[in-house]
Amino acid sequence: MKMTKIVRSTADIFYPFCLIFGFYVVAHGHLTPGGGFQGGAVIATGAALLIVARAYEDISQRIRKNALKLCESIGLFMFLAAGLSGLFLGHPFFANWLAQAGSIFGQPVAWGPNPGDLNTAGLLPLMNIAVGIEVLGGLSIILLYMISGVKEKE
Amino acid sequence: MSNMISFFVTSIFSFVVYLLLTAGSGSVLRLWSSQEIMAGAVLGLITGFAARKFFCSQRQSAPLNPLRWITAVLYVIGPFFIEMAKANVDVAYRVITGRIRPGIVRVKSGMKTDLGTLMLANSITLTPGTLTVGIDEETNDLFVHMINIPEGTEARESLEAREVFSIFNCPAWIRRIAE
Amino acid sequence: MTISSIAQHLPALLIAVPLLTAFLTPLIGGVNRTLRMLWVALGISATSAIGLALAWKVFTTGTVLYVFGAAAVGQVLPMDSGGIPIRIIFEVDAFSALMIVIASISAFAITMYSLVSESECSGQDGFYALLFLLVVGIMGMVATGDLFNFFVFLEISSLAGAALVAYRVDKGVAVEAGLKYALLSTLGALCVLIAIGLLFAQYNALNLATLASRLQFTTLDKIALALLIVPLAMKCGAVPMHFWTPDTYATAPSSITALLVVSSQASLYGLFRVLFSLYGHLVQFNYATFGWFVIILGVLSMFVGVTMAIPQKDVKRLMAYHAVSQTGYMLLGVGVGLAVLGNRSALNAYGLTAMAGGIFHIINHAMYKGLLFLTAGAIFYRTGTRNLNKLGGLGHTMPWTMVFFMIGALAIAGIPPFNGFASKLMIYESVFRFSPFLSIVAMVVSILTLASFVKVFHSIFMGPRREEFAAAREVPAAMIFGMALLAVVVMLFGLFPQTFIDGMITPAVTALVDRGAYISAILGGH
Amino acid sequence: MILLAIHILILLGLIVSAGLAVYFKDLLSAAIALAAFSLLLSIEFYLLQAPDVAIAEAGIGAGLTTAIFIIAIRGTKRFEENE
Amino acid sequence: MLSKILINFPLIAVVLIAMMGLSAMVFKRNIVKILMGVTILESAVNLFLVATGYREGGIAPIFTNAPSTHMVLPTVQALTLTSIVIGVATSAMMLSFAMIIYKKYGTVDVRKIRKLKG
Amino acid sequence: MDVAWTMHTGFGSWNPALWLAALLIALVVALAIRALGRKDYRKNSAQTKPFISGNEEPAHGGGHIPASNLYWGFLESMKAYYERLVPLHTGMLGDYLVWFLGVLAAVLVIGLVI
Amino acid sequence: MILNVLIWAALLIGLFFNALGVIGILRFPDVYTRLHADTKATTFGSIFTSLAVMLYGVSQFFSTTDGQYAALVFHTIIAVIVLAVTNATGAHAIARAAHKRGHGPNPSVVDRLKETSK
Amino acid sequence: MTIWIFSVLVMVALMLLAMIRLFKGPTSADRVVALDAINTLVVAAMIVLGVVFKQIIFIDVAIIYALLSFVGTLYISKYLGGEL
Amino acid sequence: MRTAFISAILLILLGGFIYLASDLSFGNPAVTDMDDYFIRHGQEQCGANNIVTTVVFDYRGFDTLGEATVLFTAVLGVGIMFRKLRKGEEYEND
Repeated sequence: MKMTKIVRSTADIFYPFCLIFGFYVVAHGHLTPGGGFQGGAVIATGAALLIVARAYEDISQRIRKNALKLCESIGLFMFLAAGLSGLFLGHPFFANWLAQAGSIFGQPVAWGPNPGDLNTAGLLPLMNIAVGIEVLGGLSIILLYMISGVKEKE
Repeated sequence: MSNMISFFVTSIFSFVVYLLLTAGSGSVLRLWSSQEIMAGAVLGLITGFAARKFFCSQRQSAPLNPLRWITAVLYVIGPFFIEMAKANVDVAYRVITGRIRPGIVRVKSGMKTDLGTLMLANSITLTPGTLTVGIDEETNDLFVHMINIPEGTEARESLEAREVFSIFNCPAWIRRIAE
Repeated sequence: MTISSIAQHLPALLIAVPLLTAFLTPLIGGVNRTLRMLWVALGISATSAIGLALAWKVFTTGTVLYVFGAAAVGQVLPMDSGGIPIRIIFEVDAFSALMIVIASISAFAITMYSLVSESECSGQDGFYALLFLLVVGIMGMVATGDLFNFFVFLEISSLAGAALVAYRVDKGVAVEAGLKYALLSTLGALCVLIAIGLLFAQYNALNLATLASRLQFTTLDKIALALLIVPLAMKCGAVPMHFWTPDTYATAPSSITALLVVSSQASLYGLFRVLFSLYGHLVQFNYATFGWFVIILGVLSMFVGVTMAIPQKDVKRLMAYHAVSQTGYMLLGVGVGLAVLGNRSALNAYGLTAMAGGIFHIINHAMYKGLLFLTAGAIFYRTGTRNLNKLGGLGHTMPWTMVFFMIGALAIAGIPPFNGFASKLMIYESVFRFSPFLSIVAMVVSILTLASFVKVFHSIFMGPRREEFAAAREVPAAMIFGMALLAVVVMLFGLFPQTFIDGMITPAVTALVDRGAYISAILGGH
Repeated sequence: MILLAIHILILLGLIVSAGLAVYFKDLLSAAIALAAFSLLLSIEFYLLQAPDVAIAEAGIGAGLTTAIFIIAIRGTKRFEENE
Repeated sequence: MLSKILINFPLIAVVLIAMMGLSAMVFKRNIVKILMGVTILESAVNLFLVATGYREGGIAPIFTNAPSTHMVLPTVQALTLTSIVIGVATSAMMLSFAMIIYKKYGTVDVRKIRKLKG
Repeated sequence: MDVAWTMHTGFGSWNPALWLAALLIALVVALAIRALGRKDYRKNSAQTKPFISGNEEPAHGGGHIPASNLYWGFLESMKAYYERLVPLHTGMLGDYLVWFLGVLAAVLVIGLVI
Repeated sequence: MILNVLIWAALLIGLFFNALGVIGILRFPDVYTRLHADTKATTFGSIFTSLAVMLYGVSQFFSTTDGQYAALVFHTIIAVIVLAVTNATGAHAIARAAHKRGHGPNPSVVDRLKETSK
Repeated sequence: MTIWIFSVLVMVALMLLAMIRLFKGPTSADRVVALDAINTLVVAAMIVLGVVFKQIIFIDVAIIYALLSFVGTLYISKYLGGEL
Repeated sequence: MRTAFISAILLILLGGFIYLASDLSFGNPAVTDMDDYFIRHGQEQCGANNIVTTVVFDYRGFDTLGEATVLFTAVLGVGIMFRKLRKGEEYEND
């Protein structure tokens, strides 16, 4: 059953807020506290907010399980590919070969609470993004599955 | 078409929030770096795509008008804050003396949109001795728990929203912002 | 990517290839069934090939090190770190390579088998992905040289194992077993994590070799030792903590049970690694105490396991108790080696042989117990029951299964010329020099094993045809292939034992006993 | 010194809320106590200068774990049986 | 002695919390309650890991202000992150097991969930 | 013999090839003995009919002994042992945890005392 | 100087209202009145402590012209907004749940919601 | 400067006081109220602690906290209202 | 009887762990060479200000892969639990 209009409106307003805040945490993982896991968890909590505010039948139509599964697999694949990418260039597995490489990526980073240089640190932001995608898919699909287990019992 | 509008509204909202979050990172306007603005634009578009069905679900054009945003800010730091301070003094008085006369009354909201109802409900919850307990989904009437019902009020079928607030006409402000 | 560069990155590929297969299986399985089968077969072939190639490299050229994320391949210690390893290092020595061989062969046979045996169930994408994750967990546990990494892979194998145990929901019984397994594994893993925290707080290192070189054996280290060995002994099914074993092995799909045996042996690997490479050869380390601890665990496991097996009615539950009992042999053999580790002459006289017997038994047990579980699965596949009282007369219709079962049963009972006999002989003879009583117990257990398998053979295959199993016929070719592979390995190990002992077992024993070499492979010097 | 006092107070709160989570027979109350435990644990991480861990504990411990437990209580039953 | 307890109070609190988790696991009979015990135990272990890496007066290992090397140890925080995610994954899986068990058996009492015995 | 066939245990040796040879010889002897059997054996006659204690075999596999009856004597003689051991396997999750923690406590005590 | 006094005042007011809120939670007779204390007093107190932080940030921003203090102010504003909205909505959700559960307001002089839901 | 850390101390003490209601609360709803109060206090304490430690970025934790514990409260109240 | 036995076990564990807790010294780790390396070189080698992130994704990135895999495993496990079973897929053990 859905909750009241007040809760639903709040959830609707906070859902993009959760998303953008999660993206902020993921994108600044190498500069400020946070990273892929934390940001993914924030975004997944946004999904949890939607799930709790609406009825299951409504939400299962709007959020597709298959899309989330795809998110998860793609995120993991990206993470693994980022690790494996060094192999083709003669570096070991998980070598951060892009750091300090000099071109668009890999400039040295400045001090400061938020220096604003998102493209430093080589592979780390890419890995952060990959893990963020994976975690948001994984955690929200766990919630969806468990709620479906409750609902389909009756 | 309305789909596009809600998409852009959500994106702009996200972009503003992102800029607030990343303030103090660089030299544009002494606050932002160019990279942050670019990343914010991209992430705002993504968020707009993902959340467009939720943020502006009922085709309301209220958030589009920048004047309303300014009114909202004024409302929050002006009437709302004073009401809230008064509410807290009231609650403090009740906490210390323990003199309460609680009950749940029906309040006619007169709001038509969800956003207005939300703002009114939250304003009521945060202001004098009142707490929104329930809502009538069709008429948007609120059921409000009051910590101190004035004598004689409990016999009335429903109250006007204006009567819940003491000094300012908050419902009018909200109507100006959200409808 | 040339051949030589692939050879350089074998330890990384050992984890990456099955992981890649697992990650993409849900995507590919959504497309087409046949495509998924091909993908799974391809993935397991590549994984096994990489595992065997890595083991070959280790057995021919010595310990292989792989540093994840180093600036250059082969740079173990960074220049400016003051001689300490700061990254995760895979240290694959001969003992690890032996375990990798076991895992590769078993995983290959089991996956081929399960391509057919699980084809009737729903949710196969998850099944195959979890199968690969279990393989990843096992491979990572045996290959890693980093304590926290070991914990992570322990969790992967535990969780994947628990999910697979509960795969056939079976009116909740399998889920019950899965819950038990998951909860005990979690508790054990948390104990391991506390031990890691203790060691890290004192020595600020996670690398096994660095920790070993810095260990002082303070009281905190003793607590850490207890917190490390008890969970690992629990995970390998030693007796006072073996209760999860029959529940889990009995209800899991048969192919998974065969892989869970390997997974529990990976825990056994961890136990030996902690006892020998991390704590062994310390001056204050009391070999006799911990040696006898392992020996007592082993003897209890042997005896209780086999006696509990005899009255069982469920064929897989019976085999599970035998798995407990056979684990006792390994613990006994290696425990005798540990007990005399400080005594050079006794070690050379019989300790090394006992350890060789114990370690040879690991690989033998994985092969024949896997074979037995696969035959049990084949019987279940055709008849739909595991109850010995209901079965009978299947020898008429399932001759190949009968032959494979017979090979496995004779091997587990220690009948020559199968492989069980070779390792058991080594254990008997060397343990007799240590303590005749233990040796006699081991022989009695072997006899009881034979007795209980006679019962199983009689109940399943002997007797006239039964009406209710008239439709039962021989299982499909892929399942026969999986069983035949393991049977061939069993025969090979039994017929040419010395080749394998010289090539694989003795280097493994040397790697296990020689703690200095393990440390100096990473830190250099010594 | 005041920092140490804060530490000790929060740890006392942690112990009390863990005890409450174990003590309550009503599983919903236990879940609430668990959420409070998670909250206090997060501020303890914060005090120990681990903001990354505090964020992770906040997101996963307070939000999602509570949700998962509540769903599981809904899927089973709310009260522990007595002896 | 008292000063030692005061200084080491976080660690002693960790031990007490862990014991509460363990006692919930051992004495309680409801599976969900047992899993709450597991969660408490996991949290205690996480707190222990972070506490071992704390340095008196150290700052968080993030370079925000002027460079300083007196930071708390970063490795344990990384380990704890890993451990938290593993914990939530384990809890979610075991709770879904508990839900299925309730569906099939009609009870979540561990003394009644014993079809596998002997 | 070839070295690959011989296993040295440190105290003696074991040779599967020799054992196989012995097995072959035994097989040959067995076949020889079989060849000395009666020549008037016929298939599908009363000669091949199985009898149990002088009675005809019951139909439909009724003569097949169920597994649980097979080691009745053994179980009966070890009754005292089994009556102690089997109840320990209660199947209860709490007991499993208690056993684990008990062994942990025991090892802790042993390790700290010695 | 004046800013310092303001900061002190804001902090003390915030603490006072926080304390009142908690005392109200302990003293009031039923769920709804406790929610009054919770949502109003505690939120108001937190707003005032955050206001102190904002004042501090503003004063530092104008004295040092360091961009990070702007970040401090903005982040605190966002935290306060989020806190206020979530607290109000959460209070509503709790009150409604308690009412649906059947915990009527006690003591009360009138209960219109109960009359309509019948 | 000690005023900041002192106010944190007061807030933590208030959290412990609120825990009394968590313990006593006759109904689950009362406990949720106490949880909500603790949650608000934690957020306030985190914001102030950000100033104490002179770490601006620590405020992020407070935002995430205010955002996410709300979800927990909603789940609890949804279950309590019998709507989950 | 059972309760007393379990309590004894828990008390022994409590004693051991209390000893453990009082033997370590909080706030003053004895050896810190590995972490000092991370703090000194983490920023210049990886170009990230957050040392925890460098440890999580660079120095110990392989652990993180394992962690992500654990989450994937749990998702698969939960998915397998709540899948729709075919008819006749369940057997009763006896």
